[in-house]
Amino acid sequence: MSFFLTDAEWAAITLSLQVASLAIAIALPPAVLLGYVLARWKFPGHTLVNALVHLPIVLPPVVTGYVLLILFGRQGALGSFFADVFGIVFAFRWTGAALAAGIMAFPLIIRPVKLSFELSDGQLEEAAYSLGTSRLKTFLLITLPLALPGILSGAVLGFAKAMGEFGATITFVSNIPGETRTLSLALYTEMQSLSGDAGAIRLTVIAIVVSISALVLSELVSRRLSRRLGGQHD
Amino acid sequence: MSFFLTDAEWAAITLSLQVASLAIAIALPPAVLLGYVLARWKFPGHTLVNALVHLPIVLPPVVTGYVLLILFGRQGALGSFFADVFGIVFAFRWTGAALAAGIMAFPLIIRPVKLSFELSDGQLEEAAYSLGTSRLKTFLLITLPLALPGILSGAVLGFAKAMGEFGATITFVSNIPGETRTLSLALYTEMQSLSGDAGAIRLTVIAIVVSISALVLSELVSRRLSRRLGGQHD
Amino acid sequence: MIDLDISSRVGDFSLSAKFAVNSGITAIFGRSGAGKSSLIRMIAGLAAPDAGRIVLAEQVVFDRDRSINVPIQQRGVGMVFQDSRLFPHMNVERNLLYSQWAAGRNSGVGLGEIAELLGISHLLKRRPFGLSGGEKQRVAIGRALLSNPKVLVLDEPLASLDASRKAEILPYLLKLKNEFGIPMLYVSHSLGEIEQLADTLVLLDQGSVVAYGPIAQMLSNLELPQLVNGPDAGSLLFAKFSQYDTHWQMTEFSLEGQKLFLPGQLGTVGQDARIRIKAKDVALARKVPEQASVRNVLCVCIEGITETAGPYAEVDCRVGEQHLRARLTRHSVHELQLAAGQEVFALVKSVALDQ
Amino acid sequence: MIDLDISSRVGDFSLSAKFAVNSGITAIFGRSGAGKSSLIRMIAGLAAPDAGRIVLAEQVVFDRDRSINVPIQQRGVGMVFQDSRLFPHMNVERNLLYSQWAAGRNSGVGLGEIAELLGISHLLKRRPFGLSGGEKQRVAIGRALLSNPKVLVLDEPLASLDASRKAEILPYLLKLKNEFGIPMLYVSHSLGEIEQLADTLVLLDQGSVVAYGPIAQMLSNLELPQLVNGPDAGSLLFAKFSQYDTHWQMTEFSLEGQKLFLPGQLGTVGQDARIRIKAKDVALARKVPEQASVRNVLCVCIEGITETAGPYAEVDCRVGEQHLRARLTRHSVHELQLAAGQEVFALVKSVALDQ
Amino acid sequence: GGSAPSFAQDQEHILVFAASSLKDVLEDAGAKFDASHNTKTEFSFGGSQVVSRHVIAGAPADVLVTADDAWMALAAENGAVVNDSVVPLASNGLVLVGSNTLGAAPFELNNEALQIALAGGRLAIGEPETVPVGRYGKEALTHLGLWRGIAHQLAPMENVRIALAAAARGEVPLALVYSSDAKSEHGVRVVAEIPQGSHRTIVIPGALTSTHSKSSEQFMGFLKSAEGQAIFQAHGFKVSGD
Ligand SMILES: Nc1ncnc2c1ncn2[C@@H]1O[C@H](COP(=O)(O)OP(=O)(O)OP(=O)(O)O)[C@@H](O)[C@H]1O
Ligand SMILES: Nc1ncnc2c1ncn2[C@@H]1O[C@H](COP(=O)(O)OP(=O)(O)OP(=O)(O)O)[C@@H](O)[C@H]1O
Ligand SMILES: [Mg+2]
Ligand SMILES: [Mg+2]
Repeated sequence: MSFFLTDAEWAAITLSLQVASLAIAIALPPAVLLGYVLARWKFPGHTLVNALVHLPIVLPPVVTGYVLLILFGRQGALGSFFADVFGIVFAFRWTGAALAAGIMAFPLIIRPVKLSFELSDGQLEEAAYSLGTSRLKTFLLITLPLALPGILSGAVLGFAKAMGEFGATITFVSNIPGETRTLSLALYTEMQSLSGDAGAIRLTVIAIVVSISALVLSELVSRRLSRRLGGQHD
Repeated sequence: MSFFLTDAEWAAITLSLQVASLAIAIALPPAVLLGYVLARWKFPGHTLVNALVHLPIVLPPVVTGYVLLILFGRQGALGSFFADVFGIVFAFRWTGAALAAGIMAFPLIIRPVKLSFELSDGQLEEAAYSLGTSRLKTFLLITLPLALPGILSGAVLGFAKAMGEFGATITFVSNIPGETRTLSLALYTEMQSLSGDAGAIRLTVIAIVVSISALVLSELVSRRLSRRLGGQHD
Repeated sequence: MIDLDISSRVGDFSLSAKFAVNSGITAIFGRSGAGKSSLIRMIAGLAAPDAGRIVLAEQVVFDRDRSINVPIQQRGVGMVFQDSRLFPHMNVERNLLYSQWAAGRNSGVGLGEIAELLGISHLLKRRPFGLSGGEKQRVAIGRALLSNPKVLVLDEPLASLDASRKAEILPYLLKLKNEFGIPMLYVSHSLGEIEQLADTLVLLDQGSVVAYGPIAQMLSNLELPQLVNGPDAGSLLFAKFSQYDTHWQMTEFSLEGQKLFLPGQLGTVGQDARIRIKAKDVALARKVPEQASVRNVLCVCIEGITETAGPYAEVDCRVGEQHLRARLTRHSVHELQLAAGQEVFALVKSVALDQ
Repeated sequence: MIDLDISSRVGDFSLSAKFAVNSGITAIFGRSGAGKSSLIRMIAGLAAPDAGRIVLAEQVVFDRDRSINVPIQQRGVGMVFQDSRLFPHMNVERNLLYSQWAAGRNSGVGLGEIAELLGISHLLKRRPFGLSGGEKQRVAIGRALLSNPKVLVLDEPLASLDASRKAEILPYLLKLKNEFGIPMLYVSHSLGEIEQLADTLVLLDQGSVVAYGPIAQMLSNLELPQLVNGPDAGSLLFAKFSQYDTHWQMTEFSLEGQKLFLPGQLGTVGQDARIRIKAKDVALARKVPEQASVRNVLCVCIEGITETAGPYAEVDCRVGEQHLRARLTRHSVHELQLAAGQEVFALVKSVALDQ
Repeated sequence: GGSAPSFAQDQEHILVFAASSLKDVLEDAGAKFDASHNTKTEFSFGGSQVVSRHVIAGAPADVLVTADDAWMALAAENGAVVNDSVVPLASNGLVLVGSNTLGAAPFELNNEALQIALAGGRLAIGEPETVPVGRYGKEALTHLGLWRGIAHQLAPMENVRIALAAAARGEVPLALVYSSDAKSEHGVRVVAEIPQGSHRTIVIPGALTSTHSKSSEQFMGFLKSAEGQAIFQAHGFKVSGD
């Protein structure tokens, strides 16, 4: 492949995959937990939280990116906290791109997750309780595996979003080659060129091929996992 | 309210709601159909179609917008077809904004929809067949209502996306006050201006309030509908 | 009604069935896992066999060789599933009337009548969620009945019902057969139900049809008792209604020239009746007992005695043209010195008879 | 074992129950929709009553006034649900062993033994999807048994099983009670099962406990027959094993100084036994019949005769200290001129007895 | 970051934050500079607002180049760029281009001619409030007394590239773009020049950031050198020597 792809393109591809994977790793656990809470618990403000979860897609990505820049920038409250305590810097780093992509993907992940927790009716959990497993264990052994199709569905959707994320990313971590210039940003940059569409079209094709391959792969993996753990369809 | 909101803001709000509603109306029926097909039918290329559906979120919105401009512009193949045959013009019109938002929302709608078709196991359809209803009627009377939680979940997610859509919209139909300047575009415009953050913050608050209200409302409506038609939880 | 010869394989389980039965009620009987549900799914059109053909009510609905596979909607099969499969998003009434408003079928019987019979009138406005197990099953039965089926297929419909509810519904199913002429396929593991309902019995074991035939013949089949669990084996006798005594509320039947008394008014003069007598309810005596409450004493002729390895002996007797089986202990057979060819008296406590 | 006084309301349905029962097997009996499942859900801790208290095995597990509500995990209740509720994402073996690997519970019985008994050894590697109705229920029973419960709660566990499978599992449940001393709550609508299993009977009707008490007492309760559907009413008699005749394979019991014969070897010398005799299986005679296969002739004393509106009369008899009921036709009562105080002979065909 | 592709170790990296509209010219200059220096010049492109905000927020940039004065001034105000390093690198003019597909022809710039040329269509322009080319365009059209007549016939675009593309494809009959842009797109032709005096001079300011590296000073020098200015000229920009 690297015969046909330039170094810069190759860098953008690996960076995109890396960013999207980290984004999902960051966003999935809280999405699953919050999805469960929203699906199964009733509490005051439930509907509000449910709506607030959608904020990252309701606002223009630039706004989200800007808010991230303010919060997680070098001078930002959270940014300096993470830098001082964990030594993690987000600003203008690929980790920041992953953070942005994860946050933008969050609402997309949580919806199918929540849905699949809603659709299972708790009867199997009752059986598990009666067999002596605690709430936590039951969640891990019964509820979670049964919600797997939804979790994987959300993860695939979120992964796609993370691959394509652009507005929040460029606003938060800029468009630095090799560090934050993902395939999406590279494509955007190429589109700014006045010297013709060739580069942009080339990158569009690359972005499509890479993303679709990644999606097909994740779809296959998730279908297999689903079949193994979910067992609804043998 | 109009005491406190400027005319331009007011116009952007109503336009956003109008655009998002039309976007959902455009995107929902094909998403439901394709979701059903992908969930229940096996055919060669299934996995590929499944992945291709994600294209609008995998690519940077500007690319999608640009492609829309090429296809649905006055000179575009589809654009001139719609203009000649149906008298519908998309270019630089709010209908175009709705088209862009609908296309961007499509992948977000189809995922939960597909998921909920996957999760119902066809046993109730068997019962309906045995009672004499055709495949189509069974789909409409049994399958569809039972998938309602997923359809509504997808619709809410899609609506949120449509409210926030920005990149494809500005690229395709530009940023014309009163015609295509939705809340998102207004907010973007405000954010980019040199004249300070005050206007941007004001618009951000407006965007959040409007979107969250719309989401809370749609959540309430969908929960009620779900309860009435789905009946899983009484 | 049904003529089939099919074979099919799912996982480790293979099913092969070949039988032909006429109208009336056909019972499919077999142990758990024998393949009863699988078989009726193929008959109804919910699954396709790997090979073979199915003829249902004179119509070839499936033929692998000729690539015929009539869809379930056109087979006119009303199904009651083992799990009730009510539509959760409709109330009980909408469920019951589903095939009327959704498929435009019109049933000869009314909603009110069925709901009353099944004891679900008070549930009409409820959703299936929260109904008790038996309530769900009753609604499912009602829904199938109201779909005006050409053939009714029931998969253990009464298993979750209490005896008195069962006793109420059984006669109704009989009435459906007799008055509306709806043939039925009835899956059950209760020989009691089957004896009361069925005209034909198909015996399934480990995926194969072991035997099938008219119920009376099947019930006096010697191999049957082992398969169908001893205590329920018995004989079916055909008798004629002769008169009803209103004071004592007893019905007199004539059976091969002899008299049988059953409590209750059980028919009209000249009508045919079938009377089931469990082998274990029949005692034999060489003399007619005096001053005993045993009302029914039939003069029978011993045809043969089969001693089992256990404590029992099966004594086959003839009453005129019909057969009656008695199950005694070997000890009794020995004490009474019973032997084939003897004329003895069969004692049946009247109330031990069922119709 | 259980002492409760609770009330609850869901929708239109209100349940109120107050009873105390001791260890052994307690049957909860009632018609479909009577509230059986609702009641045991509260006892198990799956639902909370609106008011009242529940004491389970000496522990207060629920008390509304003192805000006690022990979670189900700590109640030690093994449940078999009306719908089997197997975990679809685990194979049968993982399902069976769930409480061992997931909750660290250790049962005294082994997987192999249970699987063998329930006839599911060949299914261990299968997923629940595709199991037949009865297979699922057997796995569910096994899963509960293997969870080492303090109390076993079974909601119509045998309804979907065939008679021979039932007949195999019932003694095993008895064994669990006798050998492991596991108390059970057993929901059933089959009086036959209950009579064979239960020590105590709780009768539920339309959400209220109509009566409860020791099974023998309940079965000779006059109101019971109407509730429990006529044909199954009967008496329970306590007898002692006296000897076994190996040649004829007959067991002799002594009942209040008289003899009773049952086929098969049914115990060891001196052991207590309980014998169930259906009222409809008892005939009365003023003379001992001669040369008849009726082995069991008990000398009884008529205590009272209740004529019903129908063709029947219930005749209550005393055998020593115990009660035996016979159901005759009014006609027979009249013909034999039976009356309270008379000494008569109760004829019970030996094989009509069950243990 | 662990993801950065490996370059020769001894090369020095220069990171330039620049307005997207300068992509072609700056990449050209960067390549020529690298060829004669042991450097690797890289660019992060975005809107002028985005890149200047990033530099203010402490982005690891060495050089900032914006498409107009205002955003550079903001960066200078915030001390993000070295104040006395701010220099105009080139300047630009404005033109109206017409769509070749719609058969555009040059015209005299007045209200009537403009309306005729638009023929009911829209004028693509950079967003007048935010995008520099839009801001200059609005200033010029206002000055020429044309703004009121077409204010509701605009198609404000997010960047000049899209405006140009819209004209090239015939989606709009006219677009107002930099004169430097007009050269590279074959689908359009210049139909009217906007007089220089109708708007402030369009300068392309460049500056060293407060955290710039040594070799970036050389790069800035290169851009101001005759060789650098020639590159700007070749891409259609005006340079001070003109
Ligand atoms: N998909 C499958 N894969 C493997 N075996 C299967 C599958 N589906 C059904 N079987 C097996 O086929 C056999 C017959 O099942 P079926 O449901 O027809 O039994 P049944 O006679 O209706 O039993 P029950 O009385 O318990 O309902 C069972 O042993 C079951 O495990
Ligand atoms: N959520 C609810 N709303 C209204 N009524 C309910 C609800 N849940 C249960 N019921 C009613 O409570 C009654 C008792 O139900 P339950 O399941 O306890 O009956 P059951 O005795 O177990 O019957 P079966 O033998 O048929 O299983 C039923 O009539 C049922 O309709
Ligand atoms: Mg079955
Ligand atoms: Mg129940």
